[in-house]
Amino acid sequence: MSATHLKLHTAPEVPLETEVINPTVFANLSQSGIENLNVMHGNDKCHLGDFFKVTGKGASEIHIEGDLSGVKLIGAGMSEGKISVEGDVGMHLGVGMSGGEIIVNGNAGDWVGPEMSGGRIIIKKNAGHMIGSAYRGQSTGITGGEIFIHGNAKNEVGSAMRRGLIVVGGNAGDFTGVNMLAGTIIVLGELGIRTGAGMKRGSIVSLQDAPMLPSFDYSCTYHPLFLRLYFSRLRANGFKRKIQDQHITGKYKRYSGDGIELNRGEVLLFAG
Amino acid sequence: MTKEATQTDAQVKNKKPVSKKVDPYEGKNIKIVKDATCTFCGCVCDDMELTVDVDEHRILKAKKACVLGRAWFYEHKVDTRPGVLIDGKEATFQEGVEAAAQILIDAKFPTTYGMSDSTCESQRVTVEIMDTINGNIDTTTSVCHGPSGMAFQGVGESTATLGEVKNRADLVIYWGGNPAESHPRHFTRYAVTPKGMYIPNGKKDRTVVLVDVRRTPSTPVADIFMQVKPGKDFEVLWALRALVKGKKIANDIEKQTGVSREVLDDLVDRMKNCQFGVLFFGMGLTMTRGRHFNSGALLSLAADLNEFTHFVAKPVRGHGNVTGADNVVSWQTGYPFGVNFNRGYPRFNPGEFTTTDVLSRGEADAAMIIASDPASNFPKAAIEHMKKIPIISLDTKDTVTSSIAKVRFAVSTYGINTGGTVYRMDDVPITLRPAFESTYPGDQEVLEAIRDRVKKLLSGKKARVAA
Amino acid sequence: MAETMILVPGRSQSQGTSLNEGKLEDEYKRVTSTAELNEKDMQRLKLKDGDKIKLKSDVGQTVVTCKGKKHEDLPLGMIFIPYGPPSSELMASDTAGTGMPLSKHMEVKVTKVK
Amino acid sequence: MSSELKIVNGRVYDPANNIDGKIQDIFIRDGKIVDSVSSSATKIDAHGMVVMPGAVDIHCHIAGAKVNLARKLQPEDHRLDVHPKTAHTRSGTGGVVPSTFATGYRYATMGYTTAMEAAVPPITARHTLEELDDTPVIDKGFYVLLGNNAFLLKLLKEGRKKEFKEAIAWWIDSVHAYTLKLVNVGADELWKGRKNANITNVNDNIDHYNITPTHVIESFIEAAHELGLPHPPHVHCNNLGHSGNISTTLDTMKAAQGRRVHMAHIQFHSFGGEVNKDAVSGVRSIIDYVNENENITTDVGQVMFGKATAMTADAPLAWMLRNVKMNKWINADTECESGCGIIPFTYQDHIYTHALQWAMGLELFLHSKDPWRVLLSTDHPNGGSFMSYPTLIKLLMDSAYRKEALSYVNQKAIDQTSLRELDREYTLSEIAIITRAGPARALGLKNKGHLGVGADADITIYTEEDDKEAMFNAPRYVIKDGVTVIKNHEFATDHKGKLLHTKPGYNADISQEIEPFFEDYYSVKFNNYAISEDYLHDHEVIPTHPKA
Repeated sequence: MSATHLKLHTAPEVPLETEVINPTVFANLSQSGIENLNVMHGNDKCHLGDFFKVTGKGASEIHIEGDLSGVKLIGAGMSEGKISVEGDVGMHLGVGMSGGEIIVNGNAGDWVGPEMSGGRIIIKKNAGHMIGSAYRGQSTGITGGEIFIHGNAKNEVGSAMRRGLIVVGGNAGDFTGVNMLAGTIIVLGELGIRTGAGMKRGSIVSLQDAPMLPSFDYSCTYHPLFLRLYFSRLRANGFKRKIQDQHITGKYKRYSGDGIELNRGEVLLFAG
Repeated sequence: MTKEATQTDAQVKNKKPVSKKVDPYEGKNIKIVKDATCTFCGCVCDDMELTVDVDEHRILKAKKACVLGRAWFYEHKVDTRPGVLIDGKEATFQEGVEAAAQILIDAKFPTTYGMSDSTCESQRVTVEIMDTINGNIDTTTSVCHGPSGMAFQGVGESTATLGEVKNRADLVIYWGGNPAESHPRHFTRYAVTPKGMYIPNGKKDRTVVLVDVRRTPSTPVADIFMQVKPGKDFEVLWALRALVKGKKIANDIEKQTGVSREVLDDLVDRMKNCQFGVLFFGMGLTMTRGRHFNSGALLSLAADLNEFTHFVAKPVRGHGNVTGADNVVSWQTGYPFGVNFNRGYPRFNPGEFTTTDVLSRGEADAAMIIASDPASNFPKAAIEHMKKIPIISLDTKDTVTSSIAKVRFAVSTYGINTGGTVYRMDDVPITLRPAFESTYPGDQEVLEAIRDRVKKLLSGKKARVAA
Repeated sequence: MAETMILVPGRSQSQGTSLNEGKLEDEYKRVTSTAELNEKDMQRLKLKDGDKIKLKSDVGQTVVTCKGKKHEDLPLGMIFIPYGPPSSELMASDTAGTGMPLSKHMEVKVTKVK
Repeated sequence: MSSELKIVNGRVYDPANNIDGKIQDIFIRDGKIVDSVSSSATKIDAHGMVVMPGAVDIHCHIAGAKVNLARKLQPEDHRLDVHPKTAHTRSGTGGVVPSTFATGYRYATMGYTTAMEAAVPPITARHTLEELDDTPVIDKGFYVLLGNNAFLLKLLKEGRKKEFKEAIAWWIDSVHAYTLKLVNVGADELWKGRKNANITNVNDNIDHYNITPTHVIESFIEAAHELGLPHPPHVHCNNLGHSGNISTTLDTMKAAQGRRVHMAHIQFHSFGGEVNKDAVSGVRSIIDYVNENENITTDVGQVMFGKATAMTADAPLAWMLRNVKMNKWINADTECESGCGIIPFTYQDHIYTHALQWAMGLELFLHSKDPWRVLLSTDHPNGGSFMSYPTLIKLLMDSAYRKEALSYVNQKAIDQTSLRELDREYTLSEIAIITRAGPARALGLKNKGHLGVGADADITIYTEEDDKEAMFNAPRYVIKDGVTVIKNHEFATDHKGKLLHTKPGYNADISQEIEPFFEDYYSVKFNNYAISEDYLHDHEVIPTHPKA
């Protein structure tokens, strides 16, 4: 499969905004056409070629190399194709994504995949705050798609999410699944505090015990069958080491909540 | 001046003729400023009576001022430091303006911060400068009640002006704040002791509750003191919300939070059955783990309580005009703080465009700091970055920030030397009555000069338009 | 021997009045580098008023003067200090997507400075 | 230096001067319309274009404390509708509650040159003035909320009508308002003082005051009449949004006793049916009354489908809406003066009540017999954004389009109305009346809403098109005070409009009555309350004509 390669040759001095790195935008563009795409370097209008060396051809896959931790909005609005990154990426990766796949072999900044409705984002190392979450003021977060973080994620994973799947291989920060409307969040490591605050529906699963808010009600310890399906899929997607057989066959404590809201959400904590 | 204002001034004079007894200020050129406004804290008390020594350029007496207000009025006197420093060397006003303008237009990610000790008139000019150069703008709100502003965007707010609290509130709750030391007249002028329309006996007609992690000088004012384990405010607020809604809560609530079920039930009972309740809250909520969710829990609790009675909530805002900064930035950009114009239109994202972040991450390549001192109270990483980039500072006194500034303007003090408008913590706009003239320009004057120079430099091909 | 305690910086009246005199003046520096501890914690750590202690967080450290507070006024394990440069030294810069660093609830290690 | 402009060959619609589509030239000198200009005047060739006076919005919410709260509340709405700067204009954000700059510029791009902010509590008037100063291009004024003012109610309770009138004048003058506004009279005291209760019957006594809302409304209308304000009180009736509220609305109109009154956003007050049951259209009884009584002017308050924001001094109403969806909600009490409620809202065409309201608004327009008194508004942003005016104009001018639109909405709602039988199409002249000449006349703005000699040179020039939505959406030229602000659809310069206010005369002794009340019950000093005139930027006093 053909791919366009971007290699960072000049590190940005201030944040660089590159929503043009998107297979649909690259389609039918020549190399120089790609180099001439507009990017914002702070308040300075520049071209992609000012920062990246462009080689290769074809738009269905974009491969990027370099320390992109100061580069924002990669894959914004992406609906098809694939972006793979060797290195760290900055904020707003895959914002508004509706299809395709982004793989980052490195760390990601805050706001991975906000407003996502489809597609998949995979981060091989750690990610920042607000993964798959709503922007401020919005009452609805992501409405579909999958986000897989292999390392740790920070606060507010999946805030206000309505549909979709978020998996964190390591630990999650505070307020995981806050104000969640529906959907599934699986944290293979530890949860922070105040998990599921204000959640209406949806499931939050963790392989570790966690402190629960006073408005969550312990209901039972049981073996949730549906987790088998999720876990076997996750094992096939790079989370094999973290998910042991006992997690698949074992029991989980079920808390229902948030009592302040509809009380139709659940938090499942592995109980052995 | 309007007809009736003149009239009222005349009446006041007629009622209270100048005393002819012993004059402690004999021989001095004395001016009395009535109904002046103290702009030190967010209380913005507008009932000051200032005795001003016109020749000496200082305030000798500030009647009705609290201990903070007196320090504010007495300590802002005439200064001898140079008006403008560039790289620590004295320079002319024009040279300062030129240097500042150059810094701003050369930068790719210029940011500005502060503005809470500044008039709305100055704040409007500041936003205009950043709009002109496609910069980034943030105010001290982001490290004050910024999280409350974010909570507000999520859940809204039931609120009231302070006069309504004075007239009606029979249950007054302070959460995570210490007004006795930070806003000394909050109790006496607005919320606890004053008599109001339906509170004829003042404090006797109110129940005062204080919630904090420690006893403070504010504690004695309270009828009920509820001590919460540090970092457990959210859990307590969440438990209260559940109880107000008649839902059950965990049995180990006392172990979790340090507050017993009995105390919670009693408070819920009082909140649901009062006539007009108010929850004031401070930075004990916004600056601790949970931040905006802590404020949001409190705002939601107040909203929930409206199912049973009338209930309002209000952040106790810090600096004199931090509320004005929120208002000005909001009406000009649509967002209250943390606004970025890089693309020729405002964007908002706390954590991305807020000052702590753009400095700590090393993103801003120039900064204009107006009437605040981030170099002394920001996280270390932010301060380190400030030392690497050109800083323009405008301040009434030397600070750590002004000492590292490339271009430093000494400016006069709002409310003491300059007029204008400020907004009290409850969004009520209040006018200023300056006491004496300073030898330094007001920040508005400096900012307007910078704006005009920036516009001039950018006219023509350098103009920054939307991208 | 370091002990972990919770540092709560806040406003105080003397901090408010002294900052009007000027932030580069001695009084402001004195006020913002005086930490209050529960007197029982002080006894246990063999500290008396005026002793210097070192506070260390994940990001920095600072030396301040300590002052005892009555047991009922300040919980065990808590240190109060007026905002200022010493408290900034200990503050982490992550704002968790809010713009607000955690400035009122910091875990610090406390050791007596000889 | 005098600047001259002439607009030639345009098809002019100037109903106030009985000009209905005549090809005629317009001459402008120094911001005013004149009868001739010199040969060196700048020329705009308006061949194939329609020339109208700049439009006037008689009732909208665009500036001040509550608007700014609603702005701050909705970052999600701004983010999706940015307003980039241009070489001449400032940036901002749009959405249903735009930033001040975006508000001014966007009104201009709709061909509007004047807009009136309809509800300002006096204690926050200074804030409103600051925002209006940052609202470019248009002229503007505001109506001050006095209907729940504790001091004024106290005077009425004591039967002191003379002092009541003086105090009203003091308040208008002190804050530089245009006229007064009454909202859900009497309800604030119940809302704040009786655990969120509301007035349900305008003939019940208000707590603590022993007077009825009807009496209060009647007294305000009488006082405004005697003060000779150019525009009568704007009345937001009690029971807004409640089924069966037509009886309240009729009682309120009758309370005017033949004196001039403006009924605000009357669509919201035209529900038939029974209280607490499904609403039906009660438009006929309301519009018949309006048609027959020339003392009444009204704006429709049309509901448009899509995003809106309820922002009102009627706090109980916002609370009612809040309890429908439990989303974010603002309540803001203003001491001694007002209440306020804000709630983001979306009107959806498949929902019965929303479709009914949409249809009721159209019914009001289509049954109106006097376009001079039934004026266009969406009560922006309560019924929808002012940006939807072109769509509304098309609904009124194009019955085929309207009938098609009818077929997409909740049919049960349409069944409750007479809309299917109505074939009326508004003419361009009638549109010019309900958007320009009518509001200007109702406001008593003699220099606006027409193109006669002496009028302000506020002019909109549209390319004539069959699609009236497209036509009204993008004027080719907008001229404000004789300055061509928009030229070939683009901003050619920035412009600052002015504040329009009144200065009713009064006996200065009244301030001695008011001051002690302030000391007791307000939290600001009396001396700092009135706004001095030198604080105002560009402004114009519109004369009053007091009755002897």
